[in-house]
Amino acid sequence: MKKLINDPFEVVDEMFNGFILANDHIVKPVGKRSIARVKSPIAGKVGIVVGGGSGHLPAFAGYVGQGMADGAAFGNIFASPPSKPIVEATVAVNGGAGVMYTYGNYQGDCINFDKAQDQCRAMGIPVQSVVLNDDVLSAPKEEASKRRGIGGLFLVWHIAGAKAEQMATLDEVVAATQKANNNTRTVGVGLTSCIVPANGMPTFTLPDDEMEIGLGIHGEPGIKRVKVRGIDSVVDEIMESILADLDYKGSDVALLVNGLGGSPAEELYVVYRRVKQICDANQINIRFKHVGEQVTALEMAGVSVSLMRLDTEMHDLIKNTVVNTCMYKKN
Amino acid sequence: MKKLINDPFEVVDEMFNGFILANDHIVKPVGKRSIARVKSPIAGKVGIVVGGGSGHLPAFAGYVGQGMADGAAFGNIFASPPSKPIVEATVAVNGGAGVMYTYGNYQGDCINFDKAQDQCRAMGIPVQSVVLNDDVLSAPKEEASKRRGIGGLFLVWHIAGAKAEQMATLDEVVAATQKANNNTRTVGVGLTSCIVPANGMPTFTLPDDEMEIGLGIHGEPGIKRVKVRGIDSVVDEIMESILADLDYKGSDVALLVNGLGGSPAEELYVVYRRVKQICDANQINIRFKHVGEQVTALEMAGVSVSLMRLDTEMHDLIKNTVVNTCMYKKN
Amino acid sequence: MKSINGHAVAQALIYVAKKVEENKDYLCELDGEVGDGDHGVSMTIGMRAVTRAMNALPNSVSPAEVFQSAADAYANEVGATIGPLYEAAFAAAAGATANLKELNEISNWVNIYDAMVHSIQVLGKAEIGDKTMLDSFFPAVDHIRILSTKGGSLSEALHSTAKTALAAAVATKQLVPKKGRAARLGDRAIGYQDAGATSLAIVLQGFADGLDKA
Amino acid sequence: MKSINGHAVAQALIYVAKKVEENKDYLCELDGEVGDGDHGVSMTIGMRAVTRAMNALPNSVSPAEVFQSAADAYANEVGATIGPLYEAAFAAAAGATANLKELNEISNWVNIYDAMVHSIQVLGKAEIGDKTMLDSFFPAVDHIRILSTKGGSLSEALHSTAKTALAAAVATKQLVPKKGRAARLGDRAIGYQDAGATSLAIVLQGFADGLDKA
Ligand SMILES: Nc1ncnc2c1ncn2[C@@H]1O[C@H](COP(=O)(O)OP(=O)(O)O)[C@@H](O)[C@H]1O
Ligand SMILES: Nc1ncnc2c1ncn2[C@@H]1O[C@H](COP(=O)(O)OP(=O)(O)O)[C@@H](O)[C@H]1O
Ligand SMILES: [Mg+2]
Ligand SMILES: [Mg+2]
Ligand SMILES: [Mg+2]
Ligand SMILES: [Mg+2]
Repeated sequence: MKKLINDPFEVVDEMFNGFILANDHIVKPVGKRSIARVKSPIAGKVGIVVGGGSGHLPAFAGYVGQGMADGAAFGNIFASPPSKPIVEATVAVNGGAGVMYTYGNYQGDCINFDKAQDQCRAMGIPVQSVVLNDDVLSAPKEEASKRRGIGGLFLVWHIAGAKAEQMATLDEVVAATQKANNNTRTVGVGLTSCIVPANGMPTFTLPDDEMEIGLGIHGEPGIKRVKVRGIDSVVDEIMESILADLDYKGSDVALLVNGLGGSPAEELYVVYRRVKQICDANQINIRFKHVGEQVTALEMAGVSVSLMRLDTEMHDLIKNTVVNTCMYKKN
Repeated sequence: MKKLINDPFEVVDEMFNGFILANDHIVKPVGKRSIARVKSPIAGKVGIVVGGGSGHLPAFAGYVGQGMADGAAFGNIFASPPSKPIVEATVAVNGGAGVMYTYGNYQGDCINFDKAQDQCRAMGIPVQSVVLNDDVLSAPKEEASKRRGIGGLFLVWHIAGAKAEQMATLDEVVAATQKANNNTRTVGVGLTSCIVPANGMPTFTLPDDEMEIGLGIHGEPGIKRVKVRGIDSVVDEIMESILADLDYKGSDVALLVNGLGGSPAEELYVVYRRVKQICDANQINIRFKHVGEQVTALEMAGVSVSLMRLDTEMHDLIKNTVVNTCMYKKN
Repeated sequence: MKSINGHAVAQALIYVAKKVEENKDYLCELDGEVGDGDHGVSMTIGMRAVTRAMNALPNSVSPAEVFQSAADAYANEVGATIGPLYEAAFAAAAGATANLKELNEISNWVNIYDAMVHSIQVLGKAEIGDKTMLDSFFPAVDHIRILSTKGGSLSEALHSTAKTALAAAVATKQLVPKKGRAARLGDRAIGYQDAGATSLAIVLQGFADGLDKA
Repeated sequence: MKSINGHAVAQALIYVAKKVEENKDYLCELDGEVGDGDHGVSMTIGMRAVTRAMNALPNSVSPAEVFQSAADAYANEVGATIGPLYEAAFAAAAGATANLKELNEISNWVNIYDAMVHSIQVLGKAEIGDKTMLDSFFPAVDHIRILSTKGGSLSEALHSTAKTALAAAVATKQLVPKKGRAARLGDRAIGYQDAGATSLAIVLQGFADGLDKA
């Protein structure tokens, strides 16, 4: 196993330590596995707490800072954090206007965030949750609530963070985040698996000439395995699934081409090129775009494409808000 | 070969196309393989042109924008651009105050940039070049001018770009850049090789339990091969080489922990943690720090550490300048 | 098998931890085929925390205190799906042994296992047949309940219960997952043995062996 | 071998391109052991551009125009170290054939190869023994110069010159690199055959075979 680590069971603690040290101008630790913005709590501002398993950086903790999240809880690699660090982050960011949790739809995250929510409500902190489910291929449309959350969170959290920066109420921030989620769709493809450090072996094996379509962000298998082929036709298939699920025609959109970790930026631009062609052909107006690694699965090679349909409010929120988080900045 | 590409010989053109489309608010094409800031030429400002082989994004073209470079030329994968796109970028960014080239010390780059420089001077454009050579292990100290340029360029170009933003003269920008280069040292380690797309095979093979110390950013072998071991002791060796080559004790520094492409951000933070411990032990004051993928070698797994010694001028330049380039932003 | 007091249960849990860690890679492999490949890691992290907690307990500890301490260890360290499920299960075991000093009767273990499996079902909301740890745990509970009506040695009962769990875990191969990550794969997961059902069987086997030694 | 006019040289260059591309992976492999693994790619990109340029030329083209057109193709498409070196070499060949309509004499090719190798040396500043393409090219030039004093067929001369280049390329294994990327490896590069020296031999062999066919 070729990793820049020491004891595989210490990776998360050492990573957490390095993350805090490298971002001490933006965040502070508020527990063994929880962080909050240095300025927290900000009086009157809704606090946004994110989190999930480790291994997805910049998601989730990398988005703590101005314009996105106020706090985060770190889990073990690919494992939801327990409720304790979530509660710690909640308490730290609560500035009196309540706290919103927002995270991807995974059973472990749902259980642990719900537990934290119960505990915090019992402490008198108003907490609401918005669970993200942008992954088109993880369940059919009729069962959309079962879909998991993947790369689209990067777009949705622009809206959430911007709304909260405007000192909106908890209900308003929740409504904007929910609306953003409802308008966001993602499909991903993986070329290789990844290695959970304490496991030491690839999570699954993929022959040299095959790729997985519809996979998530944990190195888990996708919904189907196909032959490796020219990326344009793969992007066509990705976009077909997205466009068939939600009507983007004629709309303004925000767009993410997301690297899963092991694919060079050069290749992500090759993908963006094709995505842009397809958007043009469908009268989809790209108002905001980002190409880069945002929601990763350790060193997995692959890419996901996310589209978020924008109304005027969302358009203005994503365009006009400065973001200055630990791992993502936008002027 | 598992890559998100079509015809391997079309990768660079398709990547260039996607790069332009994704960054059209910051850059414009000024040739088949050359770009300049949308605002170029900026009257009275020294234009900075960077470039080199493709496969290193964000370096080099990713740094075109406010606060760093004004133009860039793209080569084929790991191959210096010919003089033509360099000349195109030079003409596009020349705002009357002259143009500075800055690039890593590789024979191909030196030959092609020098050719472009000759051509542009003949056209009446004042051009100066600063060739970067931060890679400690690529040649002994007595032959430092033979050292190649690797991750340290990310730090050096902060100084260059900031100085040029202040509307300094060409000589002043060159002097500041040269000073930054003289104070910068880098050492890298690689865990895997990488695949040049049109080649289709890993550039070299590394047994599962071995890593290369002192390698560059082209998937080329390093200066020695050692057994894979806990990363702390590898970082110790990296830092020892850097600190033995230049006296950083008691100094203010800017610091980069740079991912070579295939190593997850989580691991880079584990490395930063150790680097910080060593800096603390040596009374080295980290005034600016960045952890992330900046100067990459396609999907190669590995890391490099760069330190730049700061005087007051450099400290203020790097701290106070807003950077808003295609692939790197700093508030 | 001596009298099973709190200390003996704590020692048995330390033995369970050892067995879980020995099976870490195997459990990850099972999880990796259809899930995210971390189940062996999560269980190992949890049981290492349990071991630390056990070593910190006094010899005079009660069985309920032991189980509650194991629950807390899972709660603080593991997360994932399995963390809250085992936390709930150990907390339920603490509830089922409240005020007891010794757990020498088969009926004690019927109550413990029964409380555990039901707490998992309440929290995780899975049904039997959904391809989860319930599918090895419920058959095991049914088995030990029948044995308790027949008399016989506790040691033998725990051993044959663990064997029942293991056989049931193997039988999960034919099931289509409905809960957790594997649910997304549907029919594609047929043929793979459920990781959580398997680790549960390893835990029960660990109890049986660990209590023998205690 | 018919009379070698400009068109024949252009056809020979297209044949060279084919041979270079056939050896792309081999050349990358050689470069990968000690360099950055792209030499076969750079040469292929260059020779593809040369082929496009050759196909655009009229049949009445002069040898010098052919060589200059090949130089321009390298200049615009390749970059790297090898781009300017081959650009310079082809431009030098154009210089050496200025005003000539046919290149039927061995002495023509002595002049061409000699001009090429010297232009490479002037631009690249490598010495003999530095483990570069000079180390296969100079022995080849020495060889054809001797042959030109002896008379004999041009075809045979070009073939035995190419063979000399190839043998010299193989002999670069013993050299310690002093120029280019491989220079950083020093002694570690001993035992590996230089990629640029090898591709030069392939180019010369391509000329010999290509002109036979032309
Ligand atoms: N709702 C549930 N009820 C009971 N057991 C479950 C449930 N969901 C998942 N499991 C069990 O958890 C196991 C996976 O655990 P683990 O890999 O540690 O968690 P995660 O799925 O969060 O990565 C599955 O094999 C299954 O046996
Ligand atoms: N200064 C030089 N003079 C002549 N040939 C050189 C020189 N430097 C390098 N070469 C040749 O170039 C070859 C490498 O070419 P290539 O891989 O295309 O370029 P790069 O080193 O830029 O990747 C070497 O094998 C060597 O034969
Ligand atoms: Mg998990
Ligand atoms: Mg090269
Ligand atoms: Mg799992
Ligand atoms: Mg090369």
